[in-house]
Amino acid sequence: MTYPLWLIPAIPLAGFLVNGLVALAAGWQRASARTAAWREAHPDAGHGDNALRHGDDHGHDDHGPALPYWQRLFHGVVGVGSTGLSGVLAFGVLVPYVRESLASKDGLPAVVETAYHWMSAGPYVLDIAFRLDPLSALMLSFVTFVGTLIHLYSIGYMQNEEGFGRFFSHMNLFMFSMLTLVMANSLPVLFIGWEGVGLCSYLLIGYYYDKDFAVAAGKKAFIANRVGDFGMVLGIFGIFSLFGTVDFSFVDMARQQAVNGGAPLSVYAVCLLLFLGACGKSAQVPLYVWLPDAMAGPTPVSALIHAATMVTAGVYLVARCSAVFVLAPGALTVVAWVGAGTAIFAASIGLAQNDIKKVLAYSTVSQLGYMFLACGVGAFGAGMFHVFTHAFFKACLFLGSGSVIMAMHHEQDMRAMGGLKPKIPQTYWTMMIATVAIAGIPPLAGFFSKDQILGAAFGAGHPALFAVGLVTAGMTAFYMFRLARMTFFGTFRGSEEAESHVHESPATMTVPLWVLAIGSLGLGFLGIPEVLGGHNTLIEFLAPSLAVSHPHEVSNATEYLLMGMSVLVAVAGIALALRWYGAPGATSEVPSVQADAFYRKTGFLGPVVANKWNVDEGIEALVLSPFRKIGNVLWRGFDALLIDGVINASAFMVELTGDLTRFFTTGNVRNYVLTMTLGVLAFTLYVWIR
Amino acid sequence: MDPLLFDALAAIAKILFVWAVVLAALLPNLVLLERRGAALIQDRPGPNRVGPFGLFQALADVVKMFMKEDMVPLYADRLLYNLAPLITMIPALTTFAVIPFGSSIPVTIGGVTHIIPLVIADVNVGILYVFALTSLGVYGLVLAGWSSNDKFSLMGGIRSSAQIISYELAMGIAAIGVFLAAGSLRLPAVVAYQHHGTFLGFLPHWNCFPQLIGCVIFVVSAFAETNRLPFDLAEAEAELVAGFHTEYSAFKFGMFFMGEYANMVAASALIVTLYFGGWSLPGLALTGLWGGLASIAIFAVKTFFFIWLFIWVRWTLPRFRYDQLMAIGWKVFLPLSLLNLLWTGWLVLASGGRV
Amino acid sequence: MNGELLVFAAASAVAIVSALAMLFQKTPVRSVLSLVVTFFALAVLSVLLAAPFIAALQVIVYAGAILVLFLFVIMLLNLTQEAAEKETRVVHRFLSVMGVLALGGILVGVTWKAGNPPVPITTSPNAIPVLGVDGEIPLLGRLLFTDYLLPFEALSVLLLLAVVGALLLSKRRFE
Amino acid sequence: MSPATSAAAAVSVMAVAPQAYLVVGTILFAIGLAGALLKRNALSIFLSIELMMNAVNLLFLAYARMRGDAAGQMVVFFVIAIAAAEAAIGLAIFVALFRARQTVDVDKINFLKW
Repeated sequence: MTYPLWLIPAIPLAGFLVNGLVALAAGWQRASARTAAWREAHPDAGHGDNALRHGDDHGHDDHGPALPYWQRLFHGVVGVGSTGLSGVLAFGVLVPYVRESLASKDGLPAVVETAYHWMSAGPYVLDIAFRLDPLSALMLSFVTFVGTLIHLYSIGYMQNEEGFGRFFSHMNLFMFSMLTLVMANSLPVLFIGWEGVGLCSYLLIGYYYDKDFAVAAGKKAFIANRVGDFGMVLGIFGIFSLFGTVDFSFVDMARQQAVNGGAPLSVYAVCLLLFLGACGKSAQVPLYVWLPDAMAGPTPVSALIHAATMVTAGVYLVARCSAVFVLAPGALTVVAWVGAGTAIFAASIGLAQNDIKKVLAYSTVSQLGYMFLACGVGAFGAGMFHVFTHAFFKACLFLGSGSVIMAMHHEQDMRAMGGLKPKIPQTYWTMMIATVAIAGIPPLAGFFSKDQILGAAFGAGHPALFAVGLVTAGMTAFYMFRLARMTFFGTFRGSEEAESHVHESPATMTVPLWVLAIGSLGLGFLGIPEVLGGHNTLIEFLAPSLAVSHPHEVSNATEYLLMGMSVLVAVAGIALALRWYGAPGATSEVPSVQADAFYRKTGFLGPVVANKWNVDEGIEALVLSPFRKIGNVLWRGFDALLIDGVINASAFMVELTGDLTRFFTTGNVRNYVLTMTLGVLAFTLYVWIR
Repeated sequence: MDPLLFDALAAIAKILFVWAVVLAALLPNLVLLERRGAALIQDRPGPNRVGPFGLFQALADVVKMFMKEDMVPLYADRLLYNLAPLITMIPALTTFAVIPFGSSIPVTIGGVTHIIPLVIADVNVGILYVFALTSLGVYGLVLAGWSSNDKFSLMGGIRSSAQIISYELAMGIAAIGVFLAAGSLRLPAVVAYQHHGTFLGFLPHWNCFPQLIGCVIFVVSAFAETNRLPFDLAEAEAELVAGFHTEYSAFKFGMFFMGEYANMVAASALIVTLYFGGWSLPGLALTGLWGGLASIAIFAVKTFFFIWLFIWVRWTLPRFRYDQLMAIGWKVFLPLSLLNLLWTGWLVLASGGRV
Repeated sequence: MNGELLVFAAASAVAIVSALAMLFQKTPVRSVLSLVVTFFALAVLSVLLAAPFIAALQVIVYAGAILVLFLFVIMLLNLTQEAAEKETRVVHRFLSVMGVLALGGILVGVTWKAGNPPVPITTSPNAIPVLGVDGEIPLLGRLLFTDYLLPFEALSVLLLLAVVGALLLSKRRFE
Repeated sequence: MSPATSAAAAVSVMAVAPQAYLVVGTILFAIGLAGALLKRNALSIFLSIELMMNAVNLLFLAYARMRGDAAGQMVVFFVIAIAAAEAAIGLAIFVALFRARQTVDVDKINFLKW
């Protein structure tokens, strides 16, 4: 059976081109029209149109005039249509594949479709090929599904933006890159998608390019990712030198090697390098700093790129290379501890954030940590399961927060919210479902995936990791319900004018919310563990793609105990949140940082956590500032003196030579001819005499 | 008989025959033809007093020209002034060397039959030879214009140099089509190519049909190359008195006069050869002695038609303005000739080398 | 056989004499005309060297076009005489004459000495065919569109550039 | 220039020593060089250069004949074509020069110097 796999990323690419070109042309026309209008209004103005560009300070909600209806319609139809079409196609491929795969005993072999002969070096040939196997099938399913929903949501959310077309073209480009990433059959092609999503992330974080903080956030994301990509590229080179190939056949080779036993030390290095790349993309300690700042982009971007899809690419990479990681158990331990550390660290910061999107951002970092924790203890399937469920409830949460933000007219501070429940009921209900899901309350999706991770950690003989995970679960429940309390319950704490404007979002936004909420509600049932009478279908399905992990069987009793503990901790976190934030003061003024319940009641931890453990300041002091000093020295001492000196000296020599010899240039052609003749004569004589 | 000697004798005989026809018989009488033709078109009798129907008028003109005083302007460059008429005349006459004026004639000497092809020299670069010589012809006009040391003459000389170079381009490119179709640069090969077969089943296999554009361009350019109306800008009596030959008189003037007609005859012969089947007629084999003679007659009739066309056009059309002349040459004829080349190339390609 | 020698001698003599005439003529028009004669003689020599196609090309392009263009420009600018003043740069003239004589002498000597004809290539695909009614022209045509296709195409671009350049240069006003 | 003549010249062993052609070409080259050095009229210098190019063409043809290799003729073909382009541009430059300076005497056109 052949699948038109290349079409799946190609359709969003076409959408990107169409949307981009139309947006470009329309934007150009609009800009020139505006310039003409401005010139008419300011006939005595000089040439500088700086005033035009920077004079009016657009607010978030006033970012240029909204596009005319038909243009929005066009961009929306192309954007959603291309993504949706790609999704329909993807599911058309997926459904039969999954059905057959589940029906067969050992699963289907991977389907590889070569689209283009890319390059060949000596005997080695590298194709642009796409792959369909259980792992990419899983990624494909939620990337296209969630992606389409978020595109749909964006039509409503972005309707008042002048950059509507630009936004959709970049979103489509992102879809193309992400699909390339997940369907790639080789690391270089995966890397194309990897860099593509990085680029789109940068472009979309910096969507409000006239805002300094957005530009800075974009650059931060880009640079932090470069650190990771450095490791990633070296990792790819390492894979090539280890296995002699960079397409995913090396996974099978690694699996074979695992049977034979023994792995050289270099495998550890390669694994750690690849993990460095994964850390950058998936915002793990210490490269997580960019993700919270990335919330500067529009909320659908945060939902799609910085919660559901792109940031899970690191987990995907580790899972994809799981066979290699298994060869290096020490590297896996590093992965596990980095994941666990990130999980608890980010969760702790999330406890005290007041910006609704920041809370969700730290939550995302924390959940990604969970996923790496799972991979680190060998439970790659559980990790991917969490990737899958997380995509739904976190996208739902982000979109819900977007709906809240829109209702609040771009107010993101939760301290200015409160009591929104009756005003935006649909947002409330969907968000609550997702909140319960992420908190790990059975039988919602988050419970199953999180529980499997915790169980695997315990079963793999890492009680410490299990403990960290458990505490993190409690913290997650706490900050999520803190968010819910501060946003939806109590009384409204913003101005009365703001209160009067609160409104429910349009259907293009609520429908995706509901779909995602239902997903958060029910998708956990794809992976009911056997102890609860299920078949763990999803993990079974994924098994052929992943390394043979050794599911350290724990007794049923232990398993029940673990589940009980995790639910208990979650309930405890919820209870604490409800208690502390149960009756927020009914003041109409925005409380200070110090007034926050968490801040007041946790002693010395409060200020530190509220200041995000001073990580940004630490990086500034320990990394950036020394680099700046070194740069200064190099600039003043090396570049300005030595390099410029050499260049200036050589230029001076040339000038001197020119000064001395310029008198040969008499301007008389006949002199030149004579000189030439005599020169030829001399040369001929030399040749003749020699 | 020694074959080399025989070849040499045959060549000399052919040269003598051609020059006799062209120089002695054709050229003087063409003047008469021109004058009678003009009269016909202008609805007047024309010269009809000397001899029957004015047939001796040509003789009278020649005698008059010899009798006139030969004047040389004081500040003229005497050498070039005297050379110029010759330079005009000679290329026109040597052009005939490569034009096949008949099929062939068998001659039997001492029991051995020699087939004498009726072309003076079958050069393998054929048409290039013709173009080389005609491109030399322009020197006559230019030098005449310059050496006379006369403003009108100089103007005529400058005009003719630019005009002839410009039209030579279109003419050459139009002619390439013919050789593309025939697959050879030799003029006998071109005629042989047109001799047999048909075009579209009912037309003669002449180049003028498939390459109509090229044919028209070539004919019009030939008018320009020979400085005939409507392209006689180099003499343009209304503007430049008499152009390049303002200062010439008597026999030297006669040389220019003859040169113009010789060029005309050569151009007509060339047009016939390239585009109208040369000495051939469709359906006639034209071999043997009588066939050879008939072919000469056919060639003569065809050539005569084009000579008449030259005269006809001269007395019918007004003269172009100079800028119009240049504009037509560069902006119309040159692109059209390229188009013709493209079309012919396609035709050759499509028909597998045989149009 | 002697006919060829005769033609060679005559053509060479004409070429050299008229080239010298070009050199010593004070009138540009006469210089051009002398050069026309030289080129014509050179064309005859080319025919002797079994290159009638090149010979025809030489006459058409050089004598028929380039030199006519020279004449046209000379007449347009009305350059009837060389500058009237006498040559003042005696050293230059002396050095020039010496240099030319020395270089010319050396070159003639070298070409005469080194001129032992190399063995003709007969097996090469580029070998000039001497038989057949069309002579070497089909070979040249084939070479032009195979081995020399790239220079040929480059040449067409060059000619186009020359047309554009000449147009631009001779425009009276730049607008 | 009858076919008999050219064919005879081509087929036969050359009656004239091929060096003779080379010498003629070299002499013409020297004459052209002298013209380029001694003439003061830009057009005459240009003419001399054309003569030099033709002299070289003759050498190429002679060598092509001696080696029986058509490559020499191809080179001459290209030289001729390039000469056409060069003449068009060169003469246009002279016309422009004359319009600007009312002279083409190279001794008077020496403003391109330090």
